[in-house]
Amino acid sequence: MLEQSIFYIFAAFLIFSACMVISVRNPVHAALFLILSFFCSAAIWLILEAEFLAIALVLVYVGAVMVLFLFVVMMLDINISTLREGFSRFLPVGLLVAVLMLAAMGLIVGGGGILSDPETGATGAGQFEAAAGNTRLLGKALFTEYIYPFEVAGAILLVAIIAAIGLTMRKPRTQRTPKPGKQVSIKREERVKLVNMESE
Amino acid sequence: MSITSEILFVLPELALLAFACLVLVCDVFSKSPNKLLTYLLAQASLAVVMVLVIWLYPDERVALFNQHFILDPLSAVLKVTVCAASIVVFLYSYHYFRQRDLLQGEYFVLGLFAVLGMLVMVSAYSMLTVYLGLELMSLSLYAMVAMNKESGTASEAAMKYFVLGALASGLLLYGISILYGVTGTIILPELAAHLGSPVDNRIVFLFGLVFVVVGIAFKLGAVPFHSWLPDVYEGSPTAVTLFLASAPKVAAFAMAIRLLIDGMQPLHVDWQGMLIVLSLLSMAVGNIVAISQSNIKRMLAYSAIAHAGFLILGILPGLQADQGSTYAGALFYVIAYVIMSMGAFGFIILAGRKGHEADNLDDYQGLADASPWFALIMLLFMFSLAGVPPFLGFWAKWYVIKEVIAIGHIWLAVLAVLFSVVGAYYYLRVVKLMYFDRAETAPVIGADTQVRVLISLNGLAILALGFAPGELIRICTAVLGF
Amino acid sequence: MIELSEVLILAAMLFCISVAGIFINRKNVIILLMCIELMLLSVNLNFVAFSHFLGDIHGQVFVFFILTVAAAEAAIGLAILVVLFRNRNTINVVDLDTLKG
Amino acid sequence: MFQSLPLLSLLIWAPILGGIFVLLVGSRQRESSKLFALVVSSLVFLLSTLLYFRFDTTSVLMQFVEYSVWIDTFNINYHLGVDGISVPLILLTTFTTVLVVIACWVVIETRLSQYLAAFLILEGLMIGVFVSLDAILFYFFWEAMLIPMFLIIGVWGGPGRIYATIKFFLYTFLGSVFMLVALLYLYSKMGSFYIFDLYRLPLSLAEQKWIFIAFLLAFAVKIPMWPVHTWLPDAHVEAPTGGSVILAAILLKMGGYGFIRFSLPITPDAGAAMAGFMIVLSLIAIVYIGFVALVQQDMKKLIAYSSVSHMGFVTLGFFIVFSIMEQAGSNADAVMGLAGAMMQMVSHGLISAALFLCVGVMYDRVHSRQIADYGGVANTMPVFASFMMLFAMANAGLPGTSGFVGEFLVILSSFRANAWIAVIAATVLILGAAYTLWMYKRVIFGDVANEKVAGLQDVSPRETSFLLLLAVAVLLLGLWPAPLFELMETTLNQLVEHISQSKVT
Amino acid sequence: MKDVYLAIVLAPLAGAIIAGLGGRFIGRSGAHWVTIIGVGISSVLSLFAWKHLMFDGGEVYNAEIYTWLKLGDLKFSVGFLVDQLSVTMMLVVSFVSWMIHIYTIGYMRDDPGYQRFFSYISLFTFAMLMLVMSNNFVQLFFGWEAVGLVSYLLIGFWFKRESAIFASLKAFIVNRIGDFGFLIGIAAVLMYFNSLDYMQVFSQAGTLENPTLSLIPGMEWSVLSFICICLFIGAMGKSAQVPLHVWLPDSMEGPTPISALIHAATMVTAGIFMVARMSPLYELSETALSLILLVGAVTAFFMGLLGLVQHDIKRIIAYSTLSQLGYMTVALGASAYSVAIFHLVTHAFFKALLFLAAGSVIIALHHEQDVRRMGGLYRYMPVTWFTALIGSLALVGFPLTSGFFSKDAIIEAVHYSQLPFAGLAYAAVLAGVFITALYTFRLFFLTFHGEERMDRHTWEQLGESPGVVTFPLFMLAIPSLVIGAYLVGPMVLGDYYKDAISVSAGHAAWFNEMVSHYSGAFDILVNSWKHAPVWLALAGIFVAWLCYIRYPHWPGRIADMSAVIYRLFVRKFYFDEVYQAVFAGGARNAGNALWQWGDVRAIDGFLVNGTARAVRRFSASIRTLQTGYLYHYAFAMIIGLLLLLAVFVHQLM
Repeated sequence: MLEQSIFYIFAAFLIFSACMVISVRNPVHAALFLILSFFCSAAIWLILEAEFLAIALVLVYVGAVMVLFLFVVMMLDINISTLREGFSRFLPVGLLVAVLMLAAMGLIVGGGGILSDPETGATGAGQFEAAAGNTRLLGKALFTEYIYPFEVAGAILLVAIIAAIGLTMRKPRTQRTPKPGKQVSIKREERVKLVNMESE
Repeated sequence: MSITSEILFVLPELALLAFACLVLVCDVFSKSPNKLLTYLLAQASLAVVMVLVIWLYPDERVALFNQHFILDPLSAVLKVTVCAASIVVFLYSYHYFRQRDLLQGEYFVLGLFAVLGMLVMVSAYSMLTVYLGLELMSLSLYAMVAMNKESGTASEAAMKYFVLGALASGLLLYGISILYGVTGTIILPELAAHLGSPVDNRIVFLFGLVFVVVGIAFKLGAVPFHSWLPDVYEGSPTAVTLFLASAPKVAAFAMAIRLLIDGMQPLHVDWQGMLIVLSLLSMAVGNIVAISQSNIKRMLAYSAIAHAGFLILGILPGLQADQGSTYAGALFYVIAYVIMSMGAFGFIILAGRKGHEADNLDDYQGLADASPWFALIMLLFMFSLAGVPPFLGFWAKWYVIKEVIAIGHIWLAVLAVLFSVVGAYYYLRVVKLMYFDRAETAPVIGADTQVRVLISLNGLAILALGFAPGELIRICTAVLGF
Repeated sequence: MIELSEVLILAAMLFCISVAGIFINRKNVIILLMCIELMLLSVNLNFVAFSHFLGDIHGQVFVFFILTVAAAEAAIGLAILVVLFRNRNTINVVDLDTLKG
Repeated sequence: MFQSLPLLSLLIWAPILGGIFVLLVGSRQRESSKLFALVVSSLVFLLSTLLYFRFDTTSVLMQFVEYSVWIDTFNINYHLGVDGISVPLILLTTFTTVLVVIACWVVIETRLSQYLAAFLILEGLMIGVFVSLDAILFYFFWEAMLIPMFLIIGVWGGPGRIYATIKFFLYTFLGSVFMLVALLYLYSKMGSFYIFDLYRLPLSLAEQKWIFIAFLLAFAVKIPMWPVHTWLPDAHVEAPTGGSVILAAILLKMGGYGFIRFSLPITPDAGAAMAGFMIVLSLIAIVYIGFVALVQQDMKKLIAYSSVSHMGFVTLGFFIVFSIMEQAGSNADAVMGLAGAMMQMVSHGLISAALFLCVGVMYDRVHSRQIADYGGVANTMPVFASFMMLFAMANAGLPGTSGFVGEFLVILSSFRANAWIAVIAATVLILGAAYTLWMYKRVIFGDVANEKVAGLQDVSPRETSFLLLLAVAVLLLGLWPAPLFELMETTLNQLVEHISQSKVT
Repeated sequence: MKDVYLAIVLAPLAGAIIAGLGGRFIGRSGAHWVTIIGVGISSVLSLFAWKHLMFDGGEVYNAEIYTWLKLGDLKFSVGFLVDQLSVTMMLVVSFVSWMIHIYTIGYMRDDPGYQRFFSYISLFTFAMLMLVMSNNFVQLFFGWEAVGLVSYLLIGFWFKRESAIFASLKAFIVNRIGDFGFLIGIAAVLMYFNSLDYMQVFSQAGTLENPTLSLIPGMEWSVLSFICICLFIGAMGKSAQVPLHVWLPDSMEGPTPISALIHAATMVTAGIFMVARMSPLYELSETALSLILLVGAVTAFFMGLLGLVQHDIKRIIAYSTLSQLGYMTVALGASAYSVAIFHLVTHAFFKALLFLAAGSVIIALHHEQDVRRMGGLYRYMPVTWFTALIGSLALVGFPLTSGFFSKDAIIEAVHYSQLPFAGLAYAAVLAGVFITALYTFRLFFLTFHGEERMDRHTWEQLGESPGVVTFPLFMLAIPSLVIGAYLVGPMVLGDYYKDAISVSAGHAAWFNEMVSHYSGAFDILVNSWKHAPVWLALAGIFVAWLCYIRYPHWPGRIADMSAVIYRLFVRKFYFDEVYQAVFAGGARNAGNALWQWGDVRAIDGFLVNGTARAVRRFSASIRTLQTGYLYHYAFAMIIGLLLLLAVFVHQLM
């Protein structure tokens, strides 16, 4: 029961902050609300026995990704006032579609009976291997069963690095700048070539 | 099988990864402004990978790495296609960027990573590897689109591509999560086994399936998940457009095959219905909208949408070898399309030069007078894309329609050919511009010899394959026998 | 005890909010990137919930990969954003309409 | 020495290779490329006459058969052969190409080598259509043909050429894709594309009807039947003379050939069921188009419309066969309709080619095709006027010319089907004469109408040569058509025998 | 004999080809020599053939020359049937043609198209001989159309003249209307007899007396009547019977020799010949015979009336030709085929004579053809005057002349006919005699007698025509005078034709009656005053004398008094106007309507271009859906997702 109420509280916060993310006009605020939603989810994940992931979420997302976001938001000198214009006529239709979609999804995922395996059933939680902790299980799977995807994920990160650098790095200046030191130390032989020609 | 022996089978991917890193390092330390070393190394790596793939050509299906990886003849063929297409693309790209003083070593590095992503997708046997391969490819491509940092349209295109791509992969992931939730597995054959047993929550499967199909449709560029495609094709540097239009199609096709057929063949009837809708919409919208385009890249983009429709049509039969209908038509189609579209986009590169992108249809006016040979080559591409014999494109359409008829959807075949007639119109328009119109200033072909030779070979290949498609058809049918 | 369907509905809501965010927002591209993060979060929630209720660790492994990819995605997205801003001096979604038709 | 020659392959590939050769080397060698093209086309014509001389008219089998595997996966083969239906059309093709090459000799100024190449390639493809025994091979040539024709009209055509050529392409393309679907459907039932396998395939009536309609769309557009004929006047008007000639002489015949090679034998029951419909369409073409032709102001358009009207006889001849068999029960009577239709195809090939060449001769001098721009040409071009008189009369179906034979036989046999059909069809006697001769009168007769006409030069030896060739052919076939019928008879008998048997299971 | 017959046919053809293709090389005299020799050969050989058949007891020749076309059991050949009927025609045709060839030398002396002309008339001779010698329908049709072609070419010979080329086109098309019926007839013959060979058809004719066919549901027609009527429609076209007569007067636009040859003596009688040739068929259909009788009577009477008001010398003779053709047709209707042919023969001579005489006048007056500008020519052109007089008398049927015998026989035959309309026809032919006399002598008096109304310049140069012109006049005048008396016995009442013409017993009343009265040509002559026609003819001549010699102002007054009728006559019963408006105009309007509304608007405008336009518009409009806005794209994707969900998932719920 307690578990459930905690879940509901965080769920409510999560929904609220998600709504705020998409509706506030100031991107900085949005980012902050996004951080809030990450926290809430992390909490819910804890309830769902995904301890390592919950921590990772906070560390990786809040600690790195969101900071990156904030950094970019700050760095780009965005004129907030132009962003302050309201939503358009499109909003009601958009919301309607979102609600419709939610209804469509809710009808199915909320209907229960998703888990087809009669042993685990839809009602009770399955059991992880009791002996091992979550992190250990995860780590073991990751480095044995998932070694191939793991490598690919590494490549993805590498791509992200290359791409980010490649895109944001400006070209080195190619303009020619005079180098007085070299200019001064030039010798005559290097610039003038004497050629003997027969007279005609 | 131990990991060390398994590694042998992923040798191409590993080699590519290693090469990519090598190219990266070389690029960083290379001072040369024309990046020749980077380029040659990249080409060499693709060639090596191709050789490795062929060397490792499997005689049976081998599932490795806890079934995250599959090596089967299909994957080998697709990998070869991907590598070959990429080699051609790199050749064009090198010419293109050098001519415009936009050469960046990262381009080739990212390109190699994109190819790696495609190889992963082609060989994916679990939903996770499909996803990772997809992301590896997509992320590289997003960055490649934005590679021309000075161009506003390129960055706009990249942004759109990125946002919509992320949305699509989000949808795909959601579908995957549902499928995982229902079956408890992310391994495709296990998924198929689950789906094969009678279940009472079929509706949830379908729910997940819809999201997966959307993800596939996005990558293929099927209507209504196509909207990124024209903008991205138009906005990207032509060399990148050429890339987007070639190898990733193969990967997307592989993704569709892996997910729908390896993973969800039991839901054949259901995804067939969805694909029918998608393919009809794609053929209709693609062909019709292409008519009113004035930018050739955009026009070809819409034509790509239409071709995606046809490709999807070819996937419809699924794998019912016992009934004599397979998706071999789609396989043939995708290979044929890659060859043709490389020609068509390559031609835009050929016709353009620095300061003149030749991406307007009107730029082709009077080309037949100025350079009859290349106009002829373009004519081959256009008629081939329109599906007129004696070119490769005809056999592609022919094969797909044959399979569609074999599964009894004759009305679908009729609609498909009708749309291809509509489509013929805009291909003819290009021919018309080149041959029937006169330009005040004759267009000049400014490309170097390599590109000239390449495009000529490409055109002749289309003609030759049009006359002798038998071997390719045989390969396409043979690899499905596993 | 939490029901599976409760979590799934929560995830679905989150998903819909993020999707709505993508097509309602017409001002700021950064918000779009955030919406994408939100969407991946909802998917992760799904996976975690399934993993929990199935008693199967693979779901969590998947989440791990998604987190990785999401981070990479964010990096590239922001990089593109920066390039875009440098070229256009705007990140207004409405202004991204030179390519159309 | 000729016994082992792969004659049909030679006929297909010799012109194509010749065309490619001209294309590659010709742009700098204007004169020699002309000569080369003439030599190639003449050689091909001579080769094709071998077909005639070595054809065994008593055999019902395909002759000169060549077979090799093309795409083994789907049992698609490079399978060639000819029978009494195809030989006349092949001869017509090779003959006409020679004429076209001569006709363009000095007239085409731009890109001559490409022009010649297009025609040579076209020739090979057209022969390919007539000799293919594999449905896909047939389709392959059938469609490929569109490309050179598209270019010929588009590059060397008149001011409205772009509209015309795109219309031509899309119209015919639209028609043929349905045929492709039908062929693939047949394959899905039969597992073979060999035409004679398809003949043997039992089909239900409903299937036959659908297949028939699909074929109809392809062939009706090509031949062309009312109401899908409107591409033809445009294409003809805009095409260069050679294009018009080939279009009228051969391309239209493809539709007829398709009917007789595919529609009739593959779907005989549907043919019987829909014969009434087809006959009505044919009659509409004959009469309606006759009236339309009457009021044309453009000579080429007029001849184009007259082609539509004349091709109405071809379809009429094909489909009265069913009514005759139904009524009289005698196959022998039905053969006459088919033979008449075949004759009409050959003869129309010659006559319309001749008329288009005549218009071309005038166009080259005056650069107008409008009837109103002429008048009194006979004063300045008497020899030409005589030639054109002959062809005009042939077009009007005067006995003694080839134009008469086909129409005559079709009318005679259509009377067996229904007297009314004959009555309506026979109106061509009046209408044909009216539109042809009215045009002739306005163009050739009368006093010299304007300075351009006054300054006309009579036909040159080159022009005389092709007009004379055609005149001889037209008269020969008119006065002694027996050899042609001897050529076709066995095949047609066999065909009628075949279609008289129901395929419904 | 085969070679002889072949030579008869081919000699003119060879002449035509040489003169036509080689005209430039052989020159003018070469052209006329080669053609005259060609036709001369066939003339002489025809005479020989005639003799062979008539006197030497030669066999009727019926054989094929070569197979034109063969399909299964069906064989279409080119072959000759030379029997008494055809040999007569051959003789007439080749002889008249020969004379006209000679005459042409003079008439066309100054024409630039000299060689062409000779080529045409030789070609005509060939075609006409093919027609009459044919032993089957195909060849008949070939000759039938070929003579039409040459007629077309010759009417439009002076192709610079608008009126000439119009007339030629009209002639061809009107003839084609006839041929239309003819072809249907042939088709019916083939269907019911399964052969197109005369002998095979005739031998089966009896079997078809009863079968019927139904063209309009509910109406059963006798097959034979249908065939006969269809064939007769062809004859109506060729022999210019009402209502297909309109082309013949206009055909006078051609040079006079061909008016004589084609439009008087030979081609126009092809229809008469054809019906006679088909007598075994026609004898079995009273319906057809009645129709023929009616058409002939109408033509004979009404066309004669029109001759009264014409002013063109050739047109007057043309209307008389129409009228005389009507007589022949009436004879056919009365089953008096032999009489019809008899009249055909005599008419060929005297009408050719009249035309040539008229031509002679025209030459003398420098191509003036209006009788109002002639007069008193007998002083200057005695030979022409004399021969024209003989021709005129023959035409009106004056006793002793050939026309007397033939026309009288027709009137007699009609008198005894039992068919419906026979009474009417009898009245018409009797009245026709008076009218014929009236217009013939009107012409004669106006031309040769009375005031000299030509202009002064012409008058000064008046003179007799040269020998090449007058020689044929003489040559034709002789038969015009004597041939009737010579032939009336054997041809009408004897068994001249043997089996070539068959008359059924039921229709032979006239024959029996006439045979019972007959006692030799001289006897007829002596008793001629007992016959009404002779008096009618004399009355006609007298009235003509009154009106045009004695009281020249009368005609004008009469015209004023009966203005309406006069106008009706002058406008030729408005046939041309009505045809022009209804058929020519109608066809053109129909063509325009079908073209503009059917092809241009409905098919091309709406269906073809309309589709293209719709696609293009649709394209342009859905193109705008691609707005370029990210949110729209995302929205579209979500909508797509929702739709897929709705369709494929929720249908299960």
